[in-house]
Amino acid sequence: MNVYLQQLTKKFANVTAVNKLTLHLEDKKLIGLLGPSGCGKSTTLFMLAGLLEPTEGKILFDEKDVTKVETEKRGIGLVFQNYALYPHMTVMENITFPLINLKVKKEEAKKRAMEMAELVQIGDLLKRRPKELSGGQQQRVAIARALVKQPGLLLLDEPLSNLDARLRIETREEIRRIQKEVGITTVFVTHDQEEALSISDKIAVLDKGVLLQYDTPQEVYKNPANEFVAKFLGTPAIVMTEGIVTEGRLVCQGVTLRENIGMENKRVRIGIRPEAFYRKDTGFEVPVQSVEMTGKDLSVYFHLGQERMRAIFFSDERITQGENLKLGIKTDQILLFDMDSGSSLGRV
Amino acid sequence: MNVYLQQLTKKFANVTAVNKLTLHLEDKKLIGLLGPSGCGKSTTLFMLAGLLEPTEGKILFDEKDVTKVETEKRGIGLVFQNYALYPHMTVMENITFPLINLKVKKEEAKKRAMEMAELVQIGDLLKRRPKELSGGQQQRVAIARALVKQPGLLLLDEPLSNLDARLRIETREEIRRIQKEVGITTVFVTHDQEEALSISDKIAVLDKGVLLQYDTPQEVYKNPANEFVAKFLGTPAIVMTEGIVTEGRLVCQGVTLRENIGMENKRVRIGIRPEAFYRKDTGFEVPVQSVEMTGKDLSVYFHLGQERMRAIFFSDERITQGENLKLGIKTDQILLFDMDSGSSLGRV
Amino acid sequence: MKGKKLIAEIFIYTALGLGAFLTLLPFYWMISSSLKDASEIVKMPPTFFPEVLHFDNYGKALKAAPFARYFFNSVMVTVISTVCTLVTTVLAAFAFSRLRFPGRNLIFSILLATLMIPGEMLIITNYVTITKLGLMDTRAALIVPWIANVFYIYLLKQFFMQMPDALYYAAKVDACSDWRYLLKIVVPNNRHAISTIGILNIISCWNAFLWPLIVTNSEEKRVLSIGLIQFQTEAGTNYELLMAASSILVLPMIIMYLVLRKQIVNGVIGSGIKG
Amino acid sequence: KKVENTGAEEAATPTATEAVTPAATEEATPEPTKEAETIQPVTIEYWHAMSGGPQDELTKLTDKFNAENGKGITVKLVNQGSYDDLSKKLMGSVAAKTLPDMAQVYDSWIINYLDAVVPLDDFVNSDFDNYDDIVESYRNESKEFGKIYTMPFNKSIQLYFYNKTEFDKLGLGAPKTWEDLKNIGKTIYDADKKPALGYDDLAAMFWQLVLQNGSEFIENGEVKFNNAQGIEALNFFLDMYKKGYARVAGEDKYMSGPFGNGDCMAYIGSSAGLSYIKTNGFELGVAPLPAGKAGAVPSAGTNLAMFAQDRNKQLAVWEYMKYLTSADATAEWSIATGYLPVRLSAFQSSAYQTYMKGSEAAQASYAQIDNQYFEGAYKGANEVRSLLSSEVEAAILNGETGEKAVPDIAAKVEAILKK
Amino acid sequence: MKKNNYSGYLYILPACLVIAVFILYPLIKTIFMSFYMNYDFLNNTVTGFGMDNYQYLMQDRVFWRAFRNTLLYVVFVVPCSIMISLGIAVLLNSKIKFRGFFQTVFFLPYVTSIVAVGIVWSWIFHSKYGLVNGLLHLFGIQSVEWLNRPVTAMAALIIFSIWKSLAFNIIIFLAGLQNIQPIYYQAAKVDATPKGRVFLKITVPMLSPMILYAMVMGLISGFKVYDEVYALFGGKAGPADSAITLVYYIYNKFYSNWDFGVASAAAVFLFLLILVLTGFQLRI
Ligand SMILES: Nc1ncnc2c1ncn2[C@@H]1O[C@H](COP(=O)(O)OP(=O)(O)OP(=O)(O)O)[C@@H](O)[C@H]1O
Ligand SMILES: Nc1ncnc2c1ncn2[C@@H]1O[C@H](COP(=O)(O)OP(=O)(O)OP(=O)(O)O)[C@@H](O)[C@H]1O
Ligand SMILES: [Mg+2]
Ligand SMILES: [Mg+2]
Repeated sequence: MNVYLQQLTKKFANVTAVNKLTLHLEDKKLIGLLGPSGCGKSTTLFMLAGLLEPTEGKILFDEKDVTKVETEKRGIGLVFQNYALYPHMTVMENITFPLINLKVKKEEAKKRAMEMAELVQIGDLLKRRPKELSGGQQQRVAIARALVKQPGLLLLDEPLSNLDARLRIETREEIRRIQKEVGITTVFVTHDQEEALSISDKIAVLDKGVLLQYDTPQEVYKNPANEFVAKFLGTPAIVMTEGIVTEGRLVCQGVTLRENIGMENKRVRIGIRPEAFYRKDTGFEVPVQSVEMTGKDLSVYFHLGQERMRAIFFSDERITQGENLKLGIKTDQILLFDMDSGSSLGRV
Repeated sequence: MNVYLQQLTKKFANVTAVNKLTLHLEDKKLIGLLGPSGCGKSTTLFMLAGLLEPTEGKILFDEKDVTKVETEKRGIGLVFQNYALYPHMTVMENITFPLINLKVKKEEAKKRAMEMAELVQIGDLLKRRPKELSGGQQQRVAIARALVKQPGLLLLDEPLSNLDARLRIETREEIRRIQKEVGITTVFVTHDQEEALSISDKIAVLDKGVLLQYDTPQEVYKNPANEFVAKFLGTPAIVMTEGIVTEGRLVCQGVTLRENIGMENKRVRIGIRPEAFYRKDTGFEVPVQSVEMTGKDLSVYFHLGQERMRAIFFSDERITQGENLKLGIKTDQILLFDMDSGSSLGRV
Repeated sequence: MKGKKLIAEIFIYTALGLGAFLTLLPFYWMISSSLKDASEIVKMPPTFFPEVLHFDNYGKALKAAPFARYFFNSVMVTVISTVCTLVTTVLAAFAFSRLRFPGRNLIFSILLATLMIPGEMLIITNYVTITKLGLMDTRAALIVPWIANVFYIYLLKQFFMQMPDALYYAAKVDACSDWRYLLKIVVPNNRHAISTIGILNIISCWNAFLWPLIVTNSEEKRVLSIGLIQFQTEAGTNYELLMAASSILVLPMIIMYLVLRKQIVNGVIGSGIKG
Repeated sequence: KKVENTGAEEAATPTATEAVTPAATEEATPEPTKEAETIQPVTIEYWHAMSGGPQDELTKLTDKFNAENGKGITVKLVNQGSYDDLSKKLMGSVAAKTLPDMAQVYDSWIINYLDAVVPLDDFVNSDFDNYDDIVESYRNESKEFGKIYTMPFNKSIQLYFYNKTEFDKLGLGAPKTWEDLKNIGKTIYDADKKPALGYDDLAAMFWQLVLQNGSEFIENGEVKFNNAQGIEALNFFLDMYKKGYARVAGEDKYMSGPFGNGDCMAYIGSSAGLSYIKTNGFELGVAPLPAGKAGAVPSAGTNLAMFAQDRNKQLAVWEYMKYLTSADATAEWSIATGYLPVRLSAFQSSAYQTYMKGSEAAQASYAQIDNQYFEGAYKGANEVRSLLSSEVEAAILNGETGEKAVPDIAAKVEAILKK
Repeated sequence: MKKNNYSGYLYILPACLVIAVFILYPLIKTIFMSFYMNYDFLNNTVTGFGMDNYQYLMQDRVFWRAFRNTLLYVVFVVPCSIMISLGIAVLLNSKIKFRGFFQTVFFLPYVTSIVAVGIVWSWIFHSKYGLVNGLLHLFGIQSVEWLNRPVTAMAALIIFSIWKSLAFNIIIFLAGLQNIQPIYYQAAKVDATPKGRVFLKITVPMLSPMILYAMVMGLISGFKVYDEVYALFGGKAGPADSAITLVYYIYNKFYSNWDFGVASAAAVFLFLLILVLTGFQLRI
């Protein structure tokens, strides 16, 4: 199912939670809705679900305008940010509930619920009630409940936020697998850019209710439409600094980062991702201030002029504090942004 | 303050949530309590806070046995997994509440609350009530409230789980900075291994209420005590397979991974982290099955014999599907585990 | 679709309308009766509208007893009794819902058990008790026996128990004593429930009749509801005056109710807690 | 209705209140006081259950007494609600030993705490003006428990109320006999399809019919109505009821309602209920009760009992009791309230005579004063009475016959009496 | 956290003191009284203890009638009242016009005087001029002498009591309804739950503590019914005492008949009856 959001706007008393959002959610694709807390992700999702009425704009499911169609008739699955499990029902009853609403036979419903439960690894909790589950377990039940009826459009509101890292990755891969298998258009809300990058076919980045960029994960990561997107994606975060283009040279803090770039003279914002640095004997030399190991990655902090920067290496790289490091920046991995608007000026 | 947990045990009706936990939380250190959902992290924290009474065992604050001391008298700060903000109070009132309990003067309390609020970036929300805040904003208020009184021991129960990725990293660094500045012993519960690895001085890994390993992040990552820890830490996850040691050679799926290892002949579990692979012309050759880009990382999937494996490179590495890749495994980065107990047999 | 909705709406409004009619009827009856004359009031079939409006019934009713003094007493007794009741109720409900002490459940069960005894059995024994306490014909006698109410304690305890544990824990961690937690967290968060209980108490206190009559002898101590005895005798009742006096009695309650309705109805159970 | 309210007691001020001038009657001369003990100024408390008009009148009389007794006696009136309320309060006071100095009581109450009541024999013998002037049946009631425990106060009697307009139209007069009742019932039923007999109090109905039929009802703790006369008496009403000549108050609670409304053409009820009869477009007729083989008219109403323990207070209470039962006071009281004077001389007083001329009810009451009886108090009296009410009503509603119902009722009453 | 917090006793002290003196003590006294033989209330003396009062009760037909009536009353009033008030509460909680008005109206009986209510209802049930029979006439049904016949008197009492208990239940349910988080209804919507099922599967279970509560309170007050009888029948227990209830019986025995022992025995019986039927329901 193709879903079209057209100029979708939602105003609350004094906040415009979603602002003229136009988006095409392509059939069978998994679309990540990414943005910081309060940017309007849940609001968008709720409008898709029909739980909130848009202030303006339209929602089309394929060609059908569903803006005024009731939730029950939209045939969607939804996983809530705060579970919304029925507290008085057992896990099994929670999961079979939507099926029985759809008049699926009891046995069949149970069978499908069991399968679903196995999938999210709660097979042994079927008789418990939500209260008797840990947060993570509750979230998994919610996922099972949303998926069990194989809906036409699946909406997930930060479905993984209460799972532990391991299970989070597993579950997101499961969601991905199921999504591909069932082939339903899916909207996946998250504020975790890594999550969004890893499972989405396309990512929509929102800020303050406005769509900043809508593209494949690669594109969004490599060619962020503006500074905000650049900063929001990637971990460790991109380092932003300022520089100046003079006569084709990009100079930052006295160091020439690139030459021969086709751009008129002007001040620019420069973004360099930590992984863009590499050891290059002919590169600029900086003393290492501190080194931090986080699992597979090694963060190396140094100053470029006044600016504190971070480079990242695999953690088997032998770099120690105080050492002088010669660094280069990989081709096409310096991002340039307009000083005023913050919008992208391309990569060099 | 040094905190000692001695044989700490907590049994609920039919679950042993924490099982004979002995742990020394060193003075001024930030200790990460890491483990999957339901492993007993919150339970441990609640016992430290005095909110749950241990079934057995003791808790010492420095030399003082506080096992039976009341929460109010323990002088601790605690951030709850589910906020626990006072719903009828404004943000400001929430933050000043502990100070006023401690008889800090109103003005002083307000000043400190303001500082704290700025720190967690909610300076403009001080007049709102919890209901009027997004989940993330609520969590930040909770953090401010716990920190404001500069407690002797700070307990954080997944304090960042509802923050978006960007803010999560910023806030954890803030927590880290404050923790160092104030110099309080801090326990930080998380199920996010990356979070634990990045900010902890030491990490305690729990599973099913049992302490599996307690060490620095590097150690835990590099020398996991057993298979569970190895699997739980690191993202993307370590790949586990089986192999055999014959006459000093480690063979897996017909490929000799190492030679001359000082180990008697036996079957072993083998763990290889995705980043341990590197391009090595003299290495074994595998065809690339698929390639996945997630931000800075490039996941490359291939088969080693029957076993599906993943190697990880920086995303500027040019590897395409179908290509034949020659790989080696970095020294000392093959982890071996006992087939039965799963406990570590060292690295090769 | 539309038709179904219309039918549903017709059903809803008919049901509510009928219910509302039946509910309002006694009120209307009371007021319209209070404006009839003595012969019209016993007429069958009853007249729905008074033939002539006899507002003088109110004057007559008011003259039958020192209503001003009664009114003052009623207000005083009601206010003091309600404040005391709220205090004892809040304290006890808090202890039973949150504090753990040996025998808690037993004590609470015993309290609950007292709900099962018909109040009619208590009057004489309490009368003797009040006399022995030397409280006969004092305002204290009107107040003291009623300042603890198991039913309210039970009700409020249910509300208190809905507060998440985490709030209590947070307060503990914030070095907040039980007492302060009660004052600063529990009470504000349950203010709707508490005021509801207060209102229930005000109403029952205001309308209480038999007990105030029995433990007072002097006009100076008597309350408004006792004024009603002026119009009822064994041989018959002066309905028009009784209804006029009843209207006077009920009026302050209705006004209070109308003013506080939002308070009572909206989010009685501290709905903010879960947020 | 509770048992105590046999007679109904309270009437609002009669419509045409005459300015009662306490005309000096021949008896006005104060008793030549004997070597009486002197009374110290004192306040005595009097608990009553009078409200409305009677309360006003009581207050008036008492104010007068307080102002004029010349002995410094102040009577404090305390209204204790209904008879039920008063009874409860007295019950509690007995237990708490905080009885008032005097109160309005029924014999059926004080039988439970006779010890607490001060017998009045000495007072009557030494300091009372012509005790024999008190209506005989009231004297008998006062002496019911051997000694004089009470003085009569607000006394009522049952009367026959009828729709005079309708009766005149059909050429009917007030009934003298049961036969008349039947004829009236038939005539009216044939004409209007409406009943012409009802009783406010079914227990009293059965009791009086049995007495009128020449049998005793209960005597010395024994059932006397379980005989042919008793059966006949009950059958009389049951027959009337079955034919539609008679009805019960039922949902209307008091017969005065349907009667005033024209739904029933006559009924038998207390004189105290007179003021509640609001006739709806017809003229009210009042007559004495018809008689059977004998005349028997139930009387009701409370008496005054003394509880004061202090001698001085006792004397004061007695002064007040004397005052209330004095010819002047009881006449004034009766004129104002519709209750009956307790003294024969009060009936003869010019004020009352004047009043009686204008009051058919007072005439009818006076006419049957010698046929008055009171039911008497004994252990279990209240229970017997409530049993009678409900059993008689059940017999009526279930269409039973006297032959079946009477032995049944008798057995149950006996069981209570035996307890 | 301390296992025991002895300050709890201080918190419950004021309430317990009052309750002990004014409820518990009379209760205990009542229990004793029920075993007294030849109790002299005046002087507070007894000649002995025994089961006489209970034996009397067991063979008293009126007592059994009262017992039967009370059971009948409870069996009808409690469930009907709960169902009707639940329905009204749900309607009041939905998006309807004049919601505020309706809410106001339905709570009003809470402040009405029982006298007025009783009088109006006895008029509503009047065989000749009453509203109910008027309605029945519309449907061609013959007049029923509601208050004059034993069977229908009980029915009238039940109807009246249901009406009277609605306000309290509506308040309780409305409060409960407003406490159900909207997210559950959203989830149910997403799960395409039919309206009826939402009511049965979400609303009712989520309200179940309230329903249980209303039930228990209904049972307790139902077993103690007295005022309603008194008000509806104007001071008696229906035609030929056919609508007598246990408390009415107790009241009569106590205040009219001075039969303290029997009254106490009946009160103890009632007490135990309620305790058994409801005590265990009240979750602590
Ligand atoms: N019912 C409401 N009334 C008023 N404002 C609201 C309401 N719901 C949301 N908002 C506001 O709208 C904005 C967007 O909220 P939304 O819940 O969509 O954010 P979100 O992106 O889901 O955030 P989070 O990641 O914290 O869940 C926020 O500023 C929020 O405060
Ligand atoms: N009050 C309780 N009664 C019974 N079992 C409980 C209770 N609290 C926790 N448990 C159980 O104890 C175990 C540990 O729970 P705990 O809350 O400490 O887990 P956790 O590590 O904090 O998990 P999560 O990451 O999901 O918060 C779980 O199996 C849980 O079901
Ligand atoms: Mg959200
Ligand atoms: Mg936890």
